[in-house]
Amino acid sequence: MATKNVLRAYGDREGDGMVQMSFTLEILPGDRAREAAKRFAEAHGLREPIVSAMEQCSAQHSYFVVYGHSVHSVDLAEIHVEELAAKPLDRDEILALAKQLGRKIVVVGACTGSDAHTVGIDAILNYKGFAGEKGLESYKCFDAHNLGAQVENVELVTRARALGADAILVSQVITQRNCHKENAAALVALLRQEGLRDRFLLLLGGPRIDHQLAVELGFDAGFGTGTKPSAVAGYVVERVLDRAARSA
Amino acid sequence: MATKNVLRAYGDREGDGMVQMSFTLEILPGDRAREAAKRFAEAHGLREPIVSAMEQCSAQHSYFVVYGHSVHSVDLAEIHVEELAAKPLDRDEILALAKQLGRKIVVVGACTGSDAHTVGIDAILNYKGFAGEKGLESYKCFDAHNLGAQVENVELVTRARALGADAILVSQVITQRNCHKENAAALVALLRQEGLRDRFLLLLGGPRIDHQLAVELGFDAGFGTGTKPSAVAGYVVERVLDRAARSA
Amino acid sequence: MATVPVDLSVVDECRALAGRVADDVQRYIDRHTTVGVERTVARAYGVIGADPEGAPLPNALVDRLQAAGALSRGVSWHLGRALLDGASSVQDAAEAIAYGGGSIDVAGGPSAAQARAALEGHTRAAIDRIDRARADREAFKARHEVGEAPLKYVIVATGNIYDDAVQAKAARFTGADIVAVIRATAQSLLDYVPEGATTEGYGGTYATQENFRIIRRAADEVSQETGKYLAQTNYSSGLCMAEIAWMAAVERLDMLLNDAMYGILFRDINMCRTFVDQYFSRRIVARAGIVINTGEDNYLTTSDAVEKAHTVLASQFINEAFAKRAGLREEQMGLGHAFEIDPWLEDSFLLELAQAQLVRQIFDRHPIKWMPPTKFKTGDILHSHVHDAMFNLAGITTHQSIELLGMFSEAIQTPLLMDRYLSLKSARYVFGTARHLGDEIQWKPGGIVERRAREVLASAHEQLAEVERVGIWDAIATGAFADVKRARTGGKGFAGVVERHAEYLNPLLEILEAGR
Amino acid sequence: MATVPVDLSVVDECRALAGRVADDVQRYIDRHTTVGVERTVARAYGVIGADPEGAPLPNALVDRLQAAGALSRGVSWHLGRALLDGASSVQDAAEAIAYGGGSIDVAGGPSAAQARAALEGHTRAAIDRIDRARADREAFKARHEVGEAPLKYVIVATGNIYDDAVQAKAARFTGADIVAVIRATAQSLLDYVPEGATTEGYGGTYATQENFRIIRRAADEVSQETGKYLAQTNYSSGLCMAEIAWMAAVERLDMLLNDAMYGILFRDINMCRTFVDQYFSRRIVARAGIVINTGEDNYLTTSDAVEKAHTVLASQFINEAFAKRAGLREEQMGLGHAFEIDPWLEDSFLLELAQAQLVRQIFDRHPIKWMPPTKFKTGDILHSHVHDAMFNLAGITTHQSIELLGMFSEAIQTPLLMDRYLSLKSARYVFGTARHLGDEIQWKPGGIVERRAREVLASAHEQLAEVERVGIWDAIATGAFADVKRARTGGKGFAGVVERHAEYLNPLLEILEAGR
Ligand code: B12
Ligand code: B12
Ligand SMILES: Cc1ncc(COP(=O)(O)O)c(C=O)c1O
Ligand SMILES: Cc1ncc(COP(=O)(O)O)c(C=O)c1O
Repeated sequence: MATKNVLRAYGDREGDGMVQMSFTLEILPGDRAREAAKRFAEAHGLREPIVSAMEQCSAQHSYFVVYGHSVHSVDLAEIHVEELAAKPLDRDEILALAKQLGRKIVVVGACTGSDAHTVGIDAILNYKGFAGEKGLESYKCFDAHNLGAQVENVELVTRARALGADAILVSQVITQRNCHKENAAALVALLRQEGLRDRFLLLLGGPRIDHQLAVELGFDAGFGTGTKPSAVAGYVVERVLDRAARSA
Repeated sequence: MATKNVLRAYGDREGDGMVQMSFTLEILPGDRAREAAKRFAEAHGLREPIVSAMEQCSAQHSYFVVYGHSVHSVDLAEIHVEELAAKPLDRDEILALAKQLGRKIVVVGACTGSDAHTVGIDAILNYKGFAGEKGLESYKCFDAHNLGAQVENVELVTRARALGADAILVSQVITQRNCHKENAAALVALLRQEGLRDRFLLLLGGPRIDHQLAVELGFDAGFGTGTKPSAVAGYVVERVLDRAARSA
Repeated sequence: MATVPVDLSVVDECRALAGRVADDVQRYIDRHTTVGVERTVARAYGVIGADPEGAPLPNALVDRLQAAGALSRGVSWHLGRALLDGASSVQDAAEAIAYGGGSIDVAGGPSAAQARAALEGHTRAAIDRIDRARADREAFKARHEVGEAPLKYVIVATGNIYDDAVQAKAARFTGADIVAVIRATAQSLLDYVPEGATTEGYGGTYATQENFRIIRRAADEVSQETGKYLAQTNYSSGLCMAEIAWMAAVERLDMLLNDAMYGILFRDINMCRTFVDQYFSRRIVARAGIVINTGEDNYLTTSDAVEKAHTVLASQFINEAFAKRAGLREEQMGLGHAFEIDPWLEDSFLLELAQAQLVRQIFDRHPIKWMPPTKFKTGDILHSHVHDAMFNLAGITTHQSIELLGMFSEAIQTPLLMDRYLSLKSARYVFGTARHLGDEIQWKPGGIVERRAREVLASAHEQLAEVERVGIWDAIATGAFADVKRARTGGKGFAGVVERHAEYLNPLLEILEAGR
Repeated sequence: MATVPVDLSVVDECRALAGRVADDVQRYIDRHTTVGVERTVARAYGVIGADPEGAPLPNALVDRLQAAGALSRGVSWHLGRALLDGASSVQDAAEAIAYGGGSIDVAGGPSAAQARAALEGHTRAAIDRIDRARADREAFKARHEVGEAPLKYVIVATGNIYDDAVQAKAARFTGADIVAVIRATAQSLLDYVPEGATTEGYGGTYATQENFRIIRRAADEVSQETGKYLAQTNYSSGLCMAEIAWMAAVERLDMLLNDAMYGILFRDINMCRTFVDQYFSRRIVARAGIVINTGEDNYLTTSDAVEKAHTVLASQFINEAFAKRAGLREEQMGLGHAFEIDPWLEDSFLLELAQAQLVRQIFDRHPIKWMPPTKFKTGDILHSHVHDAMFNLAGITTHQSIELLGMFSEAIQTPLLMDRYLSLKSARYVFGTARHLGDEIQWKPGGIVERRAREVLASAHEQLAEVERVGIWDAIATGAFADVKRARTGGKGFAGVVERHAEYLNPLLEILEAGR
C-alpha cells in the first residue's frame, strides 16, 4: 500500500497530530504546576495540551501526563535507511549461497566490556537459537565461536585473529549513559590502530542498537531487538561472499 | 521548600531532561519506521531518542514509544497563575464570612448545551457532595439551585434572572474538538449581549477546565478535576462579599 | 468452577415479580403508539428522503398526521387508504400526505382490514427485507471465524464516519470482535434520524442509515481480509429507538444498545414514550436476530457500585421481562453490568467477581455484556490500563459473554487508534494467561464472595417486590434506579405518545407479534 | 486458603538431600579461607583506608600476606603477632605489613592461642560493633510503622549515590518498604571494595561503605518524615561477598542479596571461592540479624521458566541448607523466585500461581522474595505495566513476603523516579483490591494448579537426588542450574582461595560459629 511521504502523528482524525507525553518536574501539584506542564508540552510543539494527570511522586516532584496536537512531521523522503531485514533469506538459500565460498565462514561473537548479558549473543550464535530459529552454530556453513560475556576488546581481537575469523559479532546490552557506544567505538579504534579494521566483517547487536547507529560507530551493520539468527546468517554470508569476490 | 525557577524534566539524574512520548504514524514497522520515529521525537526537542516500542496497530499504522532527553525547560518566573485552592477556607470560616452579607447567596448551576454529565455539578451543588465533603446545598448560607444537564444557555440565563442569582455555575465535561470552549464562550457572549455579564459571578468547571482557561473564556474563575465543594463555596462567598463591598 | 450459591427459588420469584411489573406496562403499551413507532412503520414501508433542511419525510408525514389528530389510526391506515385512493406508491402517498397540504380526514375511509389488505404486498416486502438482511448476515458470518467469549468489543467515536471506518478496520486487524460507533452527544434527544453520511459530531458520530452502511462495508472488508468476522453495533436508544432498530435490522447490524429504561433515566425521555418505543424496537430486533445490550452499567456511574449493585440485578430482571414480552429469546438478551466499584476499596476485586459471577449464573443463556471501569478512571493512563486489566481478569474468570474493553484514556478522550490497539493487546494477554482460572477455583464457603452474592440477590429481590407493589411508574418517580427521579408525564417526547384508536392499524406489528 | 497439595515426606527428603549436598561442601569450607574472608577480618579489626590509587589497605595487607605464602594462618594471626611484637594498633600493624616491605616470616611467631589472646579486646570490639548496629537498627525500626507483607521493594540505580538518595526518599514517600541500590555493572568482579562516595557507575552505583551510610542516612530521614520505616538492602555477592556483608552489618542494612551459587553461575566466579566466601558472609549476616535474599530468580532469565521451574526449588533447598550451616534462622532466609513464564502461554498465570504457592508453603517461615517479570518485558510500557500487575496479583494471592516491584520500563532503562512511583501505586492498588483473594479461593482438586505444583516438587526432588549423587561440584559442572556449566577450578578468583594451616586463626569466625 502507498504510504504518505510526510508523516504526522495520528490519533483519531487525519492530521490531528495527537501525541502523548509523560515527564516529571520538580514542582508540587497545583495550578502553577499544571500551567508549567502545559508550557513544557507547548515547548515541544504540542498545541492545546491537556494535562491529564498531575500527581505528586516525591516530596518535591510531580508526575504529569499530557496529550496534545503535535505540529511536527517527518519527511520520509529524507530518510535513507537500509532495511536489512527487508527480504531475509531462508536457511536453504543461505546454505546454497555459502557453498560458493568453498569453506566455512568463521564467526566470533562476544558480549564485551563489563556487560554480562549473554542471552542476546547466545540467541544469535548458539544452536538453541531464538524465536523458533536455530542459531549460527546450527548452519553447516559456519564455524561459530561464542566467547560469552564480559570479554575485553583486546581479548576479543586476539581470539578473532587466532581463529582466523571472517566476522566479529559484538553484543552490547547495557546502555546507561551510552556505555554501549563507548565500548563499541573503542573496539573499532583498537582494530584501526592495529590495522585490522578491514580484515573483519564487524557486526554490532543489542536491544538499543540499530543499523544506523552501528554504522556511525564504525561497524558494518547493526541489529536490534527481535533480530532472528537467519537475518544475521544471511547478511554475513552475502557480505563475506562479496568481500571474497572483490578481493579475488 | 524552595523550588527551582527553571524546570527541566527529571528522570534519574539532575538535568537529564528525560521525557516519554507515544504516538502513531502511518508507516509499518521496520528500520525506516524506527528512524522516522526517532526524527519525529527529535523534532520535539528530544535528544538521543530511544524507540522502545514499535508495533503495528492497523493495516497501515504503527504505535511507538520513545524516550529521550528533552532540551526544553519552563521558567516559573513567567507563570502568573492564581492558585485558587492554595488556602481553602473550612466550613466554619465560610459560614462566618457569609454572615457578614446578611442574606443567603443564590447560586444556580447546570451542565449546559448537549452535555449530559451531571455528576460533576451534582458533586459541587448537591447535599451529597464529593470526596467526603457535602455540597453547597448543605451550607446554610447558600440557596442552591441545580438545573441538571442539557440546559440551554438561554434557559440558564432566564432562570438565573428569575431566581435573582448571585452566581452562575456552569459545568462542561465533553471536550471533543473544543465544544466545551464554544459552549462556554457562547454563554458569556449571550450575557454580554443582554448587558448582564457583570450581574453574575460566573464560574466554569469540568475535568478539562482550569482557572486560566475559564478566565480566557470570560468567566470569573475555573475549577478542574478533583475540585472540592468547599473550595467553590469559599471562593463564591469571598467574591460575593467583595462585590457587595464594592457596590456599597 | 467458581460458582456462587444462588437460591433458585428466589430467582424464580424475582422473575415472577419482574414479569408482573412488565405485564402492567404491557397493558399500557398495547393501547398506545408513538411518533417514533409510526415513523418506523413508514420507513419499513419504504418511505425515504428528506427535505432540503434535512427533515426526513417520515417525520414530515407523521408530524402532519399528528397535527391533524389523525395518528391514532396508525400511519399504515393512512398509507393504505391513500393506496386504495389510487396513490401510485407508498412513497407518493407519503409525500402527498406530508407535503400535499390537503386536509386529513379520519372520519370515513376504509376499515382497518381494507387498509391492511391494500398494504399486504408492502407489508410482506418490509418483513422480507428484515429476513433477508438477517439471512445475509448469518451467511456471511458463517463463512468467517468468530471470536471466543468473552467477545472483545471496542468503541470508535471520531465524529467523522470515514475516520470511524478506518478505526473500525484497525480494530478488527488488531483483534476486536465487535465494533460500536458511539453516537454523537445529543442525538438521543433528536426526534428524527439524520440523513446520509455525517462527518461532524461531538463525542461520537451520528447514527444514520448511511453511516451504518459505511461501517458495515468496512467491517465486511476487514472480515474478509483477516478471515475473522467483525460484528457491528450501535444505539437503538433515545427518541428514535424504533427507527434505528429498523435501520440496524436492514443494514445487517449484529447488536444494539437497547434498554427499556435507559432513556428515561439518563436522557430524561418520557417514560410512556420510552416503554412504547422499546417494545416496537424489540419486536424488530427479535425478528432480525439481533442481540441487544441493556444499559444497567450506567446506574453505577451515578450511584455507588457497592450500595446499588442490587439495582443492576433488579433492573436486569425487568429488562428481561420486557424483552420476553417483545419476543426476544434469552440468547438475544445481552444484559448489561459493570466493573465500577471504587478500586481503592479493600477487596473490591472480590466484590466485582461476586457480582459478575452472580449475573453469569442467573442469566446463564444470555450473552451478558460486561462494561469496564469508567467512573474511577483518571488521566493517569498507566494506572488506568492496570485497572482495565483487573476488569479483563474478572471477565475471563467469570466467563462473561461480551466484554466492552476499557481504554486507558477513558478519563481524557474517546479512544485513539493506539489506545484501542493496546487495550486489545492487554485483553488478549489477560484472557490467555488466565484462560482457565475460573474453572480452577472454588469460592470459600461463607467467604466474602459468597456472602456478597447472597446479599445482592436478596436486595434485588426486595427491591423488585417493592417495585411490583408500587408499579414501575412510581418506582422510577421515587428514584429506584440510578438515583434519578422521573415523573410519568415529564421528560422529553411525551407529546409524541398517542392512544391507539380502536381501529388502529399496524400490519407490521401484527406480523412481528404473531404467535404472541 | 488457596493451598496446593504438598507431600511433606518428599519435602523432608529434599531437605535431607540438600543437607548432604551442603555437608559435603561444608567439609571443604572448613578447610579453606580466601583473600575475601581475610580482608573482611581485617576490616572488622578496624583496618581502614586506601592508598592514593584507591587500593584499600585490607587488600594491600592480604595480598602481601598471600604473596608471601603466609595467608594460610589467617590475617588475624599476623595482626595478633604484630600486636605481640609491639605494634601500637591493629591499623599500624596492618600498614606495616602492607606497606612496610619487611619480610613476612611464618616460621616461629606466637601460637594461634597467643595471637588470639593478643586480639581479644579487638575481637570483642568487632563483634560489639555488629551487635550495636543491629540493636540500633532494631530500636529505630521499632519506633516506626513497618509495611505489611508483601513488602514493597524497589530498586534505585542512578550510578550517582546522591541521586540515589533522592530517589530512595521519593520511593519511601510514595510507599516503598525497602530500597535496593543496584550495584554498578562490573562490581561483582572487582576483587576489592571501592572507597568513599561514588558518583559514576553504569547500570547501578558502587557498593561502598560510605555509599551505604549515605543511603541509610536518607532512609532514616525519610522514615522519620513519613513515620514509616524504609529498609535498605544491597548486594553481598561477587568477589567481595564477605566484606560487603560486614559493611552492611555495621551500617545497619536490613537485607542483602546473598546467594551460595549466584556468583558461580552468573559471574563465572570460581566455586571454591564462592562457597568459602558465602559461608563467612552468612555467619556475619546471621549475627547481624540481616535477611538474605537468594538469587534463584536469575535462573529463569536464562532458562525457560516452565521447563526449569524445579531447578529454582531444588536450588532453594540447597541455599537453605547452606544458610542453616552458616547459622541463619529461617526467618532470615529470603529465598528467591520469580514470575518469568512466557506471558503469552495459555494459563501461564495459573502456572505462576502454582509455583508461588508451592514455594510459599514449603518455606513457610521464610521471608521469601518474589521477583517480577523481566525477560519477556518489552519497551511497550503500557503493556509492561499490566504484566507487572498480574505479578502483583499473584504476589498478594499467594502471600509472598518480599516483593520486588516490576517496572514498566524494565526493557529500557533502570527505573526513573516516575516509573517507581507508578509501580508503587499499582502495587498498592492490586494488593488492596485483591487483599483476601488468596484466602477466598480453593484450587480444584486435580486441576492445572495442583498438577503443576506436584510436578514441580517431584522434579525438584529428582534433581536433588542427582545432585546429591554426583555432588554439587559436578552438578554445576554439567549445567544443573541456569543452563550454565562451570568447572571446579575455573572462573574468577580461584587464586584467592587458600587452604587453612593447621594453626589457622580467625577469632571472629570462632565467635560467629559459637554453638555450631
Ligand atoms: C536477562 C537479564 C539479565 C540477566 C542476564 C543473564 C545472561 N546470562 O544474559 C541477569 C539477571 C544476570 C542480569 C543482570 C544485570 N542486568 Co540485566 N537484564 C536482563 C533482561 C531482563 C533481559 C535481557 C535479555 O536476555 N533479553 C533477551 C535477548 C534475546 O534479547 P537481546 O539481548 O535484545 O538480544 C536480541 C537482539 O538485541 C539481538 N542481539 C543482541 N546482541 C546481539 C549481537 C549481535 C552481533 C547481533 C547480530 C544481534 C544481537 O539479537 C537478540 C535476539 O533477537 C533485561 C531487561 C529486558 N527485558 O530487556 C535486563 C537489562 C538489560 N539489565 C540491566 C541491568 C542494569 C543489569 C545489571 C547491570 C543490574 C545490576 N546492577 O545488577 C546486571 C549486571 C549485568 C552485567 N554485568 O552486565 C538493564 C540495562 C539498563 C540499560 N539500558 O543500561 C536492563 C534493561 C534492565 C533494567 N531495566 O534495568 N540481567
Ligand atoms: C459518568 C460518565 C457518563 C455518564 C453520565 C451520568 C451522569 N448523569 O452524569 C453516562 C454513562 C450517561 C455518560 C454518557 C456519555 N459520555 Co460520559 N463519561 C462519564 C465518565 C465515566 C465519568 C464522568 C464523571 O462523572 N466524573 C466524576 C465527576 C465528579 O468529575 P467531574 O465531572 O470532573 O467533576 C469534578 C470537577 O471537574 C469539578 N466540576 C465539574 N463541573 C463543575 C462545575 C463547576 C461550576 C465547578 C465549580 C466545578 C465543576 O468538580 C467536580 C468534582 O470534583 C467520563 C470518563 C471519566 N472517568 O472521566 C465519561 C466521559 C466524560 N464521557 C464521554 C462521552 C463521550 C460520553 C457520551 C457522549 C458517549 C456517547 N456518545 O454515548 C455520552 C453522552 C453524554 C452526553 N450527552 O453528554 C467522554 C468525553 C470525551 C471528551 N473529552 O469529549 C468521557 C471522557 C469518556 C470517554 N473517554 O469517552 N457518561
Ligand atoms: C442503552 C444505552 N443507550 C444509549 C447510550 C448512549 O447514550 P446516548 O443516548 O447519548 O446515545 C448508552 C450508553 O452507554 C446506553 O447504555
Ligand atoms: C544474589 C545476587 N547477587 C548479585 C546480583 C546482581 O548482580 P552483580 O553481581 O552484577 O552485582 C543479583 C542479581 O539479581 C543477585 O541475585
